[in-house]
Amino acid sequence: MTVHVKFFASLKELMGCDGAAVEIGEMATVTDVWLAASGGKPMPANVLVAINMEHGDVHQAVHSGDEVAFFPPVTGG
Amino acid sequence: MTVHVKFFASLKELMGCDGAAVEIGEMATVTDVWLAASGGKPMPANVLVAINMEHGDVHQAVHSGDEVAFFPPVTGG
Amino acid sequence: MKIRVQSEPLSPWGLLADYEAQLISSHGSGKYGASAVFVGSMRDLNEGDAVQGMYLEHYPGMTEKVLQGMAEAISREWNLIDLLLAHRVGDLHPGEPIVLVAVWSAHRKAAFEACRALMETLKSQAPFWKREHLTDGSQRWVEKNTAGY
Amino acid sequence: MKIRVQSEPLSPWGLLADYEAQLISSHGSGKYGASAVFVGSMRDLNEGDAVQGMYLEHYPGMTEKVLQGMAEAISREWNLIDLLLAHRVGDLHPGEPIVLVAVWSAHRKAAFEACRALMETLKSQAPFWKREHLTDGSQRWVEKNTAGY
Repeated sequence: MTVHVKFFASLKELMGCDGAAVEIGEMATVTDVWLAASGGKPMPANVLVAINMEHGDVHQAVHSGDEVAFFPPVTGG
Repeated sequence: MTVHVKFFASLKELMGCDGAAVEIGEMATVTDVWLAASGGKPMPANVLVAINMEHGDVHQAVHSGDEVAFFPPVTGG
Repeated sequence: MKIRVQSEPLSPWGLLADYEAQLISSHGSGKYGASAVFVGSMRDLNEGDAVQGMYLEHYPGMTEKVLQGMAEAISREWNLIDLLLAHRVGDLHPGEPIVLVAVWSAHRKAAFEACRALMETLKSQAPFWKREHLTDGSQRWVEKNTAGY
Repeated sequence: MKIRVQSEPLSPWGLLADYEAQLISSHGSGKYGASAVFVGSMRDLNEGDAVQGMYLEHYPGMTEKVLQGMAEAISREWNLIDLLLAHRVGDLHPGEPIVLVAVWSAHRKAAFEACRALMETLKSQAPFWKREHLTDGSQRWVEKNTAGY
């Protein structure tokens, strides 16, 4: 299945891109998406996750067509 | 000695005047000023006191020329 | 720091725009990171009764002195950069602003806390008294404040 | 209720004057007794370093969704009459407002608490990220917020 990955802020710089469409097997979690998208890099501490624009966590299951975003702690306001 | 008495808000209506110059003996307290100004009326509960525009209490001593104000709980803002 | 007790109508947002322009011209831009503002307005309903007007009595001289003292104490305690306080007196109609409290500080914690503390101190200490004119023609003195915390 | 995420400069007091005029024309005058406002602005100093500019990144789509969700939750929890939230994105300079949160309620307790709660939720949940341009020419991502309580 295909999931759409996005990176923001310092993570975008670290990964060298703002996202990609990633092919991954069925029954995948957010952690699997990270490993596929990052080419196996360890996930930095404090990375936050959103699935389809809702806050989530690395253990959540992803589904075909999902948008999975990774970003550092937020600093707005 | 002479002290200048002021009444505000509901207390002004109760006393029927907004204040007066009151003649009183030396060594007087705020309570003595009330009794002289009110003609011996008991002081209503919750009356607040200011002496020379500073919050005070009924046991404080007053001095010649002081401005002594009596008023109900404040309700501004 | 500025304290105003005024019988003219109070326009909070216009007052803030003007005051902040002055603040920037005296302190420079970028010196504060936070401002917190409270505006209290006259409602057309109080304790279940329809209200058509209000008279705000004060103690000229003491009112200004008490407001100045509390503004200085709170500015010191929260290390504020600036503070603006305006309060109406006299005759008011529903919808009109009664009080404006605005504070400026480096960070938001101090701004939120100082603004609220100033309002609570004002409501318990500053000599103002409200007399309401109800729509049935009667009048009454407001005798207590709603809870602040 | 209105939520804005904007790259144009933010004028808090003008925005409030306009929004409140609309609020009064839809709800009528005298319906709220309290409004609490917070404005966060860009300082020219952060963590001891002089800052000459900032870039505010966000997550288009999610940012608006998260702000809308928190505004609705807080409006319900404190029974607010209305709420206005505006947040800058893109390039900013010191002194410019970053965020405006304004709430209107019957009494002051709800206004103070809802305004502060909304700011804290925004700072911990809404996907915005600040990159600072220091006066020495270097750039850095802001990594943590100052304490809110």
